[in-house]
Amino acid sequence: MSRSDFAALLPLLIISTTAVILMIAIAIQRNHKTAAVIALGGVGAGLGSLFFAAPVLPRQVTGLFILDSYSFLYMAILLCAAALVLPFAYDYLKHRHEYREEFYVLALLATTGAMVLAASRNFASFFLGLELLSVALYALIAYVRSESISIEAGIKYLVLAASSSSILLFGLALIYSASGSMELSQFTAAMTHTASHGDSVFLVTGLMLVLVGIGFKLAFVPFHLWTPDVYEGAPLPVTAFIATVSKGGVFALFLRWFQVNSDNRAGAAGIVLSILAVASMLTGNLLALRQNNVKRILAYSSIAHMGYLLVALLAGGALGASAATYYLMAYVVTILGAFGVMTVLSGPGWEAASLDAYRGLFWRKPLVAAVFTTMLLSLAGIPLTAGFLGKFYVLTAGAAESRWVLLFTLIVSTTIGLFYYLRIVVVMYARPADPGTMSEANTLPLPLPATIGLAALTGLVFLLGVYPSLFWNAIVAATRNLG
Amino acid sequence: MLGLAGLLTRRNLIFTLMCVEIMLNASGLAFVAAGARWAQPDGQVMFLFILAMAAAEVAIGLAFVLLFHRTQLALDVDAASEMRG
Amino acid sequence: MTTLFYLAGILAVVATLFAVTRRHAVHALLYLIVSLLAVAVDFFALGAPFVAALEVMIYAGAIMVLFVFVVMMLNLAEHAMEVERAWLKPQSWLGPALLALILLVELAYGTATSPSALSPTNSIGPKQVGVALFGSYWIGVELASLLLMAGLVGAFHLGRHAIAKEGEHHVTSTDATRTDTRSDLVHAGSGGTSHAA
Amino acid sequence: MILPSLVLILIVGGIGSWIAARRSEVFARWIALGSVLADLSVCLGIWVGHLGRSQSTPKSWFVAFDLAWIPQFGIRIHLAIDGLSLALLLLTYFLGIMAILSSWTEIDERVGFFHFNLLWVLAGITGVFLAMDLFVFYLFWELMLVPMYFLIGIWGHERRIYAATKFFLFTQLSGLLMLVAIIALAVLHKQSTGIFTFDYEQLLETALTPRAARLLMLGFLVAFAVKLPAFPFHTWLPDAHTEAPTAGSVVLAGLLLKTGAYGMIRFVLPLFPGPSHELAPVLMTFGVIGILYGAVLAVGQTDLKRLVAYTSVSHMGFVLLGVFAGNETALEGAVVQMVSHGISTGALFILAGLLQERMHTREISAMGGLWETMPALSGAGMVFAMASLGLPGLGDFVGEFLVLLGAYRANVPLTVVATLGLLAATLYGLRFAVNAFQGPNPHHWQLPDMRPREWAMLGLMMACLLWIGLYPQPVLNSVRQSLAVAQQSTFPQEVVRR
Amino acid sequence: MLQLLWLVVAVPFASAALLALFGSRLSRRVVAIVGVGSIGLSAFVTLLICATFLTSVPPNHAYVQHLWTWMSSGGFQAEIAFYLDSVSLLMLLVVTFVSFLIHFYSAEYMQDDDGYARFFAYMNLFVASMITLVLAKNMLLLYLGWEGVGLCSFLLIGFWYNEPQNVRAASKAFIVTRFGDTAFAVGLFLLFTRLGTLDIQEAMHRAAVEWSPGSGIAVAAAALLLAGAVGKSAQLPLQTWLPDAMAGPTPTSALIHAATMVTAGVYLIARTHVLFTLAPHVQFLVALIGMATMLLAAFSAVAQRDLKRVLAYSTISQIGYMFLALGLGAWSAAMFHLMTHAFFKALLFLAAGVVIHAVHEQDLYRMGGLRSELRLAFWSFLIGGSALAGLPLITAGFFSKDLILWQSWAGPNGNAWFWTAGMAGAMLTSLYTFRMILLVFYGPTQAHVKAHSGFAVRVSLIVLCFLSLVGGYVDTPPHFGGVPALSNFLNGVLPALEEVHIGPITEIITALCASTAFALGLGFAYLLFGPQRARVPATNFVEKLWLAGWGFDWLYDKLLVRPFQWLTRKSARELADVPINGLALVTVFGYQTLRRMQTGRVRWYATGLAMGTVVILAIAFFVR
Repeated sequence: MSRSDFAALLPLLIISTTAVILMIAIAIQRNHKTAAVIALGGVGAGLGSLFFAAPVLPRQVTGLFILDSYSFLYMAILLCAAALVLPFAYDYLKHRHEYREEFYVLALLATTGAMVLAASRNFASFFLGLELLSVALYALIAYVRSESISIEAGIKYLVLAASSSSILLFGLALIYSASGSMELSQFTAAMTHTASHGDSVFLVTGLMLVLVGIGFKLAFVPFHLWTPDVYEGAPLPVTAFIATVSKGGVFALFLRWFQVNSDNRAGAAGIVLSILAVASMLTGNLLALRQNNVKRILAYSSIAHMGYLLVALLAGGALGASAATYYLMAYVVTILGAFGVMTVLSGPGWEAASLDAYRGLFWRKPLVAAVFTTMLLSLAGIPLTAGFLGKFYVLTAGAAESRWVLLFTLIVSTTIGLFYYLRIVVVMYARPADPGTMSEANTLPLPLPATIGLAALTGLVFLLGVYPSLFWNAIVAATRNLG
Repeated sequence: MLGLAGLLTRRNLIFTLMCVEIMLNASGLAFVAAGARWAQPDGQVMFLFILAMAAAEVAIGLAFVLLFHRTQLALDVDAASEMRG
Repeated sequence: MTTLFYLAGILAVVATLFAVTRRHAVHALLYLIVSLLAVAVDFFALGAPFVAALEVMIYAGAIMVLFVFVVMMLNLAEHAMEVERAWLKPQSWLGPALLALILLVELAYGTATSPSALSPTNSIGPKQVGVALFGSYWIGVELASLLLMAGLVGAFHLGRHAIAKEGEHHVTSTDATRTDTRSDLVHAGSGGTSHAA
Repeated sequence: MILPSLVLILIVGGIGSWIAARRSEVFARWIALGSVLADLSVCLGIWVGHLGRSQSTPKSWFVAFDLAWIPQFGIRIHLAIDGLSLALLLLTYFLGIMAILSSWTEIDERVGFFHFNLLWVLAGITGVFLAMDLFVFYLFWELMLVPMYFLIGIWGHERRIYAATKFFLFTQLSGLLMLVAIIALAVLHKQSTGIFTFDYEQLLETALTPRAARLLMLGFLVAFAVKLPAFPFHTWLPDAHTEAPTAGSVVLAGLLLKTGAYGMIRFVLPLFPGPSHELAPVLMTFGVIGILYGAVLAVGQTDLKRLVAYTSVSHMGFVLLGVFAGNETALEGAVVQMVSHGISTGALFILAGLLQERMHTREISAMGGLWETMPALSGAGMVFAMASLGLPGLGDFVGEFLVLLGAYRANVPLTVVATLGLLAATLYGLRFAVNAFQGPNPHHWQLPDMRPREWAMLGLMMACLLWIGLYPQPVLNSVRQSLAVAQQSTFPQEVVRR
Repeated sequence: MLQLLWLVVAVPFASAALLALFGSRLSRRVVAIVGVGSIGLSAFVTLLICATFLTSVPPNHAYVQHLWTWMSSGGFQAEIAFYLDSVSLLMLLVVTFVSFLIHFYSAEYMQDDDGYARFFAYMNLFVASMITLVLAKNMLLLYLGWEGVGLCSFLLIGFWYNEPQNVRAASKAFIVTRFGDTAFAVGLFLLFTRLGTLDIQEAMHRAAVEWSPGSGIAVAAAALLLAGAVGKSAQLPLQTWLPDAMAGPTPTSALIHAATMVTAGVYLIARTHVLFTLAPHVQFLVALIGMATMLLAAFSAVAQRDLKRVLAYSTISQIGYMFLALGLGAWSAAMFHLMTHAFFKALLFLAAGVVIHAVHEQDLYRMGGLRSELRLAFWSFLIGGSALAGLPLITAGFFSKDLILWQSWAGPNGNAWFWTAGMAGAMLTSLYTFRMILLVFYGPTQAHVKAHSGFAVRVSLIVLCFLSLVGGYVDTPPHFGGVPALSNFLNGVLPALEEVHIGPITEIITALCASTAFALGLGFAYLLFGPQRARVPATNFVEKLWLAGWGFDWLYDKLLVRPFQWLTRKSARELADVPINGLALVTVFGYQTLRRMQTGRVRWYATGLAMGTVVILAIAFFVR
């Protein structure tokens, strides 16, 4: 292993090492603040090391990793997301009677898993990254053990994720058995196939099973059933984590190895993916239509957003990957902001998940409400926010490749989606129904770390929405050699 | 397949976990078989990783079993349907 | 070799079938162990003796013991059997079985239309596996250890007495890990696998 | 820098008045008023400066502004103003002032946020009228929706949420279709020329297959038809107009609807001359259906604002008819109709607002004989009702007449049917004027008549209507050149019969 | 002097605006001075202009005053420009002078009304619009005036807005005339599209050159204009609004619904006579309409109980005469009758106003014996009525009507039917006129006089009496002096009628017949309604039918009003919303279906996973 290999792996190493250090630190002395600072420091160092390691790119380390600008870009996104989740988690845990420190260990491990996914090029690293992410998430979801819904969510996630993993593994085994190679590039190769005969049946079957596994993680319809329950049951920071880091990591891999281009559009996978995209967009938005739990709404909306991402991916071409990446970036920032607001509004022992908790928010906390509105509008894709440009890029990518059916579905479902985002907004701007009920939240001052985080996210949402060139060039550079 | 069927059928959480194990094992078997086909050790390596993952999985899974048993005094997975809709 | 493979395969399937359908957890577990052993034989037949050994030791040994332990500890009463019987009515398993059958057919179709994946192969010994493991897959090993660490920490956190609920222990208390059965079990499980690594 | 400053003044003014409202509400109102006035004076300045300009140079903007924004997609902040934009901008600021004045006493809670939204809507509208980059156009197009949504959703009447949501969903869905069409157009342009651009002038030269052109045109058209609103897409309008606060109704009816017509003139006709020509008879038919349908429904309404809202549907049918009639007369008539409808309907909404402020009801049946107690207000109501029913001498007549005159040349039967709209207009106009202000006063209303502020507002609007009604030439002259471009691209064979 | 023409319009407009805006703050005196004075000024200027016009005839016998370009767009150009020729001058004189007199009368008559300023504002606006109509150089400006007078008519009928039936009558008038206006507007489109201009003279010129007589286009154009004229002039089938319009103040009825506005249709047809000449069928239709209206309205007038309604039907009937004349091509005769009619009908209305004011009663059967107490009114009625009925030689009405009757026989389009009908009409006219006079002024006294008229009223009445008597001498037939001054004056614009049917019936016979008809009517009236007869309102079916104006209202109500009301009621709840709501319902249904999938059970979720796998595998296998 050369120095540059080491340098290239540095981000991964730093994060995992931080996890270990943190565990040792916990063993020595339990301190919430210290733990949080260590974790944040580790993530910060990881981010820094990205720049440090950038000159050695692109680099293939052993057979497992490919470290290039693309994986680094995604690592950066993941690390940023993690860095932003942590302050919210800190505030959140501060109000909980619970051992808090392990949270950071698990979060760091999960982040590592996601980063591994972003960089992997082999079945083994794919699988290990995925499982690292999943296993850490099992515990994170049920982290607040006093909540029965958390446990329930944990169990559901565990059982389903393990099942989907085994399906995925079976698929991997099939592909391996058909091709004799454990390279992830087999996916790309397999996508050109239709199940005609011979090995290609193995390949296609395997690919479909892999798609089930990935689809489960990204919550494509019909593998989405877990999403709302887990989102609802998991503690808010964990929900945010699932929505951003977990999905981001899996998507990074998905995007890289499931590149759709003119060669493989006719393949079975392309068609299946198109169907999944349409189903996800419609189902997600429909399901969110009349929910009364904001977490569930965001869960369902995440299904739809994954559908949009799939559209970008299916558009393929030079634009598709860039558009998908940009969209993901926008989505991560936005959804973090949304969950951040929810975290900020949650009090000790309860979460601001019910729609009623937001009634008249604007008249109590105008700034928080404005931030939340911004996030919701960004999710809905209203101009000047990140979400709009994301959607714009997706549409452009789709139009460039003439994926009209997908685009049309996207538009229709976006409109449906608008309805429930607006519902939340309406509730926020409505007159407070009963001023007495919300007095607890009224008195709660805004915690500093979360405030900083929210400010940063709001800034990012607007920056992404108004001046995309800043990021777009980097994204294009990173994704150029993919498509 | 059987594991999956079991997963769908059994309501006892322990059985559910067992079924998951069966499925994982089957995947492992598939990997080893594939590795054997190409005469590569990679399949077995994969199996090892699967093994490790299964262990971790079971550890957390059983922790859940205990936790769940403690809160619900039963192992009925269908009882864990507080959240729906 | 092939005969052995198929014999053991059939045994594995039958045993798994029993494992899934038995009402008593311990019985089911025992069937499962049989099934795992049969799979180990399969591994052997496929020319993977090292993995076969591991299957026996870790799967059949460690992990299943873990299950048994939990089952025993929870001390499922007899009435649970009645409940199980009620839960296992035809209408409750018919659908899933059907679904599984369809999936099986599809996979079988896939397999049947392709050339047989099974061909007599030369055996791959522990050495080759070890070389691969610590050669090209060393990072994988590290990741697996991280994975186990995640499992460990998670299980440790979840299995701990829920202090928050009782509210007896304040969060600042650096409560020493209670060496109860559960954490032992966790250690046993992870210990076994790390040994394998 | 003049053009971006038009938008910026409003945006900054909006934020300013939001902040200022924490100290003093009156101050916030003045800030809002001041910023709109500033814009108005800027526009007037441009107008005066270019009034005498010769019309020989087509397609040259009075003022333009161009700044690269997202170079990867060739998106530029390209703003430009010509006669058409200018006329509509003047209308925008005029009605903006009216909207602020009309909410002077009506809105008494969250004043700052109200003006913030109001000014941002105006900013969005300004942008729509200025943008010469299709992406930027879409941006502003959407930008004006959100604050409008808040205006309706927060300060509206009883069913405000329903109305606001309906409004938003309708416009958003159609807007997204337009966005796709815009993008597709840009992509096609790129495929044929290799240049990625959203610039209006460059996209004008895109070569399109007839099929592509038709589809893209429909994408644009749907957005504009919803906003206009043309017949089958109009159902958001009565709800939104009825539930919005007065200022919201004024801006909605007076300005937002105009953006739809503007879009048709500016984009649909020049960008897709072929399909526009093809579809013109269909669209004219829809226009005529809208005229009659809106009028008939207006007659049947019991809610004053709803009645006025349906008259808008009817009037906008004239605009649609005029835009696609394909000759200069009709097109210019459509623009005059846009301007004067903005004023007359705006005034009717203000009147309805004044009545509601005094009576706390909008039901026509609860009114009657108001002349007795509020002669001035009732007189004003009579004037605007007459304008709305197309009395010659007031603005709407000029527009409607020119539209019909032009449309007659294109399609006789349709025009004859459309003329029946004038008859139906009589019915709703009288229903408004007679049932509210005349007849006995069964409820014994004793209400204060107009205050000086209200007088000034309505008087000014009356004067404007009279001016347009008797001397619309300045408006016609200033928009002629812009319209000629649109008209000649689509209907080149339509030579004026002499 | 002719340059002052614009003042004739501008002064009433200005004073209307002034009174509308500030009227409520001005004293009644000031209002009266402004309101009446402005019209007086107008009339004065008109007089000056008339003098100039007569003394130094402008080139082409017409004077054009161009003010500004109204609108100009894509080849279409309309100007705010006035056109003065002999016809418009005649109209202008009639309008300004009659208006002035009626204003003068109203200054006193409306003294006690709350809406004094409002009244004068409306009236001034009306005069301004009417003058615009008369002077308009192009059709569009004419249309502006046309609609303007319609508006004022509406406003004035509903002047006492507190009475629901007044408001209803006003709306009815507006809507019914709007029917005609709509057709008129279409006519304008047609004319412009085919002729490329709306300038009246230019258009007529082009039409004469480009269109062949009897061509479809000419017929269409003429028919459309006719529809407009029919609406405004309350001819069949749009006559129903006028009787109801009597709800307005009496001076309004005198000015708008008798003397000026309702004759605008006649003016319009006279103005565009070229078109009608080109479309003989339509012209014949004009005559038919005129004849039918004249007779039907006359019958209705016989049965009316309301004093003003009698006059209203009489107005309809007289305009029918004018239409008859127009239809026969006797343009000058129509204008002549228009002028005389303006005088005597204004007189009758004003006198009726005095009566109504005096007894606060409009029902003929509740009046009677007012001869001695309301001497001036009685004489006015007598003179006006005689003029209306055509008392030979000494009244204006005789000459004008005689001219029409003669030309209905002698004109190129005339025939015996028209002539006979005209005679019958004359007889009926005489009948209802004297019925009215007999019922009001003779017989037992039933109502008591509560108020007496003052100076202004008296002066107005006397002047009008004078005009009603001598107004006819401007155009006397050959046998009665033979000074066709008016016809000659108008001939520059309106072609004279050549007399072709001079056969057994000569003009003198016609005049004798007309006189006989007058006498017959008078006789019947005396027999049927004389002071010796019991005063019982009509009860039999025919009379009821007449009373109800031949049931047109009933018919329209059933045929148009009710279906339309039904339509609006039905459609008030947005139909176009149905598909939208359906879509929303489908969406919600989708939501609920999908939501049911989220059972919260792990096993179900796992099933979902399995099913998904099955499905996508199936897709992958079967889609190639």
